[in-house]
Amino acid sequence: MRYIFVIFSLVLLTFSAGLAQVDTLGVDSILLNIAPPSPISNLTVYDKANDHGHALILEWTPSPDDGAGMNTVMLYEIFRSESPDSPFVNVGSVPLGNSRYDNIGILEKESRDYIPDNTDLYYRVDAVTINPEVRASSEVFGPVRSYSNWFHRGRVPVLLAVLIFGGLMMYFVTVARKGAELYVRPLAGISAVDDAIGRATEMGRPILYIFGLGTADMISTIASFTILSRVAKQVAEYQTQLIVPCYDPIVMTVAQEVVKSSYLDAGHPDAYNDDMVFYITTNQFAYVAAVNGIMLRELPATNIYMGKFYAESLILAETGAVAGSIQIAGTDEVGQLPFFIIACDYTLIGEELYAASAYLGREPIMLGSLKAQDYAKAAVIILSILGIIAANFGLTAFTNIFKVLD
Amino acid sequence: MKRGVPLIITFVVGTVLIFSVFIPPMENLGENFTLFFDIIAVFAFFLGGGNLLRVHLTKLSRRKRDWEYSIVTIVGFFFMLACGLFKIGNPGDISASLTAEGSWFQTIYESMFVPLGSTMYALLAFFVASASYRAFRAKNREATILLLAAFIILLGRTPLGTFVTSWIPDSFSIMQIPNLAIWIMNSPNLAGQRAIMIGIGLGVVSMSLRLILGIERTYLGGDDKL
Amino acid sequence: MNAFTPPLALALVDIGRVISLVLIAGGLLWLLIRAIKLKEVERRVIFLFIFISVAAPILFPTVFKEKATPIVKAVFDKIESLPPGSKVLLSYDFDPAMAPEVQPMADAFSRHCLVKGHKIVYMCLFATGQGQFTRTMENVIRPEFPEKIDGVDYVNIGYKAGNEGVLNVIISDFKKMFPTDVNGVPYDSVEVFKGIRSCKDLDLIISIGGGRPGIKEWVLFVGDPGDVPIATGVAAVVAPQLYPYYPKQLLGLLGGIKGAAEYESELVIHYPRFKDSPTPALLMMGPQTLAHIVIMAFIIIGNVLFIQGRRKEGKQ
Amino acid sequence: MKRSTLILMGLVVIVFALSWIFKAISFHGVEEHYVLQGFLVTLAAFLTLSIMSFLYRDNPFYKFAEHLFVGISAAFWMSMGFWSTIVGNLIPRLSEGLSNFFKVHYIPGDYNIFFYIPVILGILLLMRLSRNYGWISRWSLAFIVGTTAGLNFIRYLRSDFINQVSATYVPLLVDWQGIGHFFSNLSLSASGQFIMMLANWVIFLGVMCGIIYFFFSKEHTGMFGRASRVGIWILMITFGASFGYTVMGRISLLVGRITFLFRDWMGLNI
Repeated sequence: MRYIFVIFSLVLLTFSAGLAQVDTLGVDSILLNIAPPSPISNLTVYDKANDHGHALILEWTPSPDDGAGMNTVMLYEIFRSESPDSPFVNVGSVPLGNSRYDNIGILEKESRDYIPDNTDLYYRVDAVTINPEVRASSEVFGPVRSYSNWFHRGRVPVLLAVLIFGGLMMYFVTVARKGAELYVRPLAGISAVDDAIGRATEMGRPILYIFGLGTADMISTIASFTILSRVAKQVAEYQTQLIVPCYDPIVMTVAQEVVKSSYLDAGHPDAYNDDMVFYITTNQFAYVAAVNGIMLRELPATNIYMGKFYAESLILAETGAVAGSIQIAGTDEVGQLPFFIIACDYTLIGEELYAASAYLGREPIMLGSLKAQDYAKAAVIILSILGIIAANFGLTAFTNIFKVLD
Repeated sequence: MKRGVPLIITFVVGTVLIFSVFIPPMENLGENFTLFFDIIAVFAFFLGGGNLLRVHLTKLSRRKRDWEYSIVTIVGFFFMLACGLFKIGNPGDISASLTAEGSWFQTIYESMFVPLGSTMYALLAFFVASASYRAFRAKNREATILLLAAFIILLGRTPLGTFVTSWIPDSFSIMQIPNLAIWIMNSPNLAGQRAIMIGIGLGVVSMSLRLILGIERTYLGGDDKL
Repeated sequence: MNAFTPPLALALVDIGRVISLVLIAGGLLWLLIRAIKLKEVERRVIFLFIFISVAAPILFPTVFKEKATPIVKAVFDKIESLPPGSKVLLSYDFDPAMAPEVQPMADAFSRHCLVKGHKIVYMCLFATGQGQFTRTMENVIRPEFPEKIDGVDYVNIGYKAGNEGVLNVIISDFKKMFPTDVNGVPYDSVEVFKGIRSCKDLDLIISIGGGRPGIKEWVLFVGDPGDVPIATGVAAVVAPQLYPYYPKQLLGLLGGIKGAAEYESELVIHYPRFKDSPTPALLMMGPQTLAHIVIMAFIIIGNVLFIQGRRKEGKQ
Repeated sequence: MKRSTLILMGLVVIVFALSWIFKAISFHGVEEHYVLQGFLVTLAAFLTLSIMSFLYRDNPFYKFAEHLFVGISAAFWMSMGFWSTIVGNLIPRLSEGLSNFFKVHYIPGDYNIFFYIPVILGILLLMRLSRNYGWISRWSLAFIVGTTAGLNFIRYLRSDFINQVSATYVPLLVDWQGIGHFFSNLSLSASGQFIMMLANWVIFLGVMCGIIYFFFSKEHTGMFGRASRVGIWILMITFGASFGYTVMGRISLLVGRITFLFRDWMGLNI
């Protein structure tokens, strides 16, 4: 019922605004006869916490005429000024039923919406009826100032998490550097890579290495670079052929560098040429079409898919199966994991892909960071158990710790 | 210079961005940095285009296998590029939208780009079927679980699932395929997704830290020797 | 197919239905018998079956009734409960390849918002989403809502490169990223944008898509930090991984063509004026059902082969 | 080339030439450029069928479509990037003259000078083309990686990690009214108390076991090994379920293409 009334009034409002434009004298007489509403009360204005300044929050008790009678308040208009005497400027409005307005300024000084920091400001809120002429102004509130905060208090839990995790990592990296033996469980997908390269050599067929659609900034792509460097090193040693078609130009440049230095490390810098790693196109399906063609024409012995994959995962993996290649995949794209699991011989699941780069490096520092990750997981398990107990006994204080969304 | 400077850049940029989250006046920093990133990416596209041309021109000049098709790629590339950069056939002036109705760019997009892309994507329907036939076999316990879960969900997505199990009484209604399918999606499936996501979340966090601290540096390529 | 279709055509459709069903069922049975005799099915035969099972119900259409599941209903009810004039953002985060699955959702959302009198802001995170908006414009807004005015009832601000970077900006300032709409009208002159400074001022955001950038970015970069209600329509492939976000970070979700079909039928129930509007998703459920059955049949045939093969090995 | 191949190619050419003629006739009077429109629809159908022919085997038609696709798509993104990012976002902040030339709104600002940074980094990236100074491109790369590492670090910690953990806090007892009530109302009804509770228990234990599967630095033996085994089962259910759920979407895509062929190209009234 209330909405119908609102619609009706809005229609009237637009109608009257239209009339006003055509002829200012022709305003409907009903609209002129509205009695002024009661103003709002208890206006308070305060600085918005945890922000970079230039923002204030207004709160008030709504007008008694909010939602009743013909002098119903339609909206509240907010006015601001830098002194109580100079003219007030309308800075925004909210529909009826509201009792709060966040006056958030923008940073361009020329703009009307700019709110200066550390300056006395005065506010006023008008209760406006259907006829914009009929309104009631509140008392002026002020002076009030907007401040910039140097630290976001609401984000303390996140900062704590950052520090704890960073500390753990530093600790284990130092421990690992000192030479402590760290156990790491084997990953089938990683040991399969070595066998697959051997197989390609025996068959005299190339190895196809695919980054997927990741860009150079994605964590999965970066992990994939490390795996590629290992694969390339072995390929260089065995003198097998390597094909790396790329989707992203930046990934291509990096991959060229990675392969080049792997060939150098393996002692065969002359065997490297820039044609091994090449760009195709930055379009998902054009890229897939081209890679499919490569698979059926070059018949690689092994296809390695490491990185970010989307819908193309199954098209690639099934075409690879048709070509009779051994296929090893790894991705952190949860939606595509099922397809790789089903169509490939070995698959690194999510986090395993990142861990793989640490495995292959076998550098103690990398293994140290894995250990830190495991401790964080143990913390998750403990927190979950505590949390679930708390949740079941109605201890909301505990679960609220995690309400750090803003 | 070749390796030290990049490591310092990564460290500084990374740390500044992490701490900007806690310091409200710096909140816009991440925003601007991502704007920068897009601009850099456009330069990279030109790098890619250059490489593409190089690959196909080499293929053409050396008369490698299938060189004839490289002509198609090169012609297609230049034609589309000309249509796009010069807004050929665009009904408006220079400020008009690139994809305005009637421009050559939009016409090529609709009559070539769209059918090619969607057909390639549609091939998935066939591959989903061939993969199910080839790979869903009850070889061991894990494979059987995979197979059963997939089968129940498939059944639950069709009226057939409702039909074959509608006789089951209400007190055992979880055994009705549609209910079971929803239950699997909302419970074990959810648990699995969540476990993977927590793992990935941690992995990303730890990898990011390794990158910022300069522990992970393969992405920078070789050493100064090169 | 409409009320004036001559009886002969109707009979032909029935005959077609029967023939294709017999063809598929017979073929599958034959393959099953071959499987018992340990004969593998060739890949191309599977492809052919899929083609027939999809093509036949398109030629001879069949419509099934759909009932909205709670997760779909949640989105519908949200749009239904917002007061007229609310600001809804529809983001077309998909390309033509994904369109068959999600375009029906985009059109249904547009219909629903416009009929409720909401103001719509259209944008896209995929460059190619622009072209998809044109489809909605031509198929929904112009023919069904000729009275709605560009800039007043809806506005299209188009595409900006930058993936989540774009979201990162508009969460605090729309104008910075989109100084004008696609027609070059400055931000401040667009009626719809009155009172919208950032995403936080929107009443609802709906991302329609399935890839990256998409709904996940919307949740991480806008929904969570800005506390804005977000709903989505996605390709079936990403729907399961979005369940963890429901209902806390995502108020509802349409998964794949089935979700779209449910939404369409809900729309028709509440608004009889849409009875004759196209319902592509509902029509698409016929091929779906048949193709699902064929795929299940092939899983069974594959396992029959596997069991027979193992039995033979056991005997040797 | 074999004779049969030539005959086949000839046939295909004839079919599509005829299609062009028929489509042009059908568009006559409806569209202004009916010959062009007829060609475009025929071309789209030809490309659609060329890609589909890949299912049979690799062939010249597929190769043609593939190479064409690669060429136009590479140029597509270059044009898009140029107009929307360079002209749309960069030029309005750098030069008033260029803004006027491209007819975009110039955005004055005190910090616009900083927008030279990405331009410089972009040019450094292009140094990659130089044999001797290619290494400078690493600076831009370091900037990109540093930026995303910093952004990802916080984002994943907040949204993906902390939120997913807190979402696991599900009530293990649903509508609990005492143990007697629980047993007397025990049923396998989908909306019953037992099934609701079971769902939450599965979520909780499933997540725990799944996480245990991802432990790298502890041997998976004993109790730990058993939990990790359950973890992998849960993952398998997830993968199977996601696969089954996806099929629907894949079929829809094919429906889209086949509808195009039947309705837009062949002109069937469906």
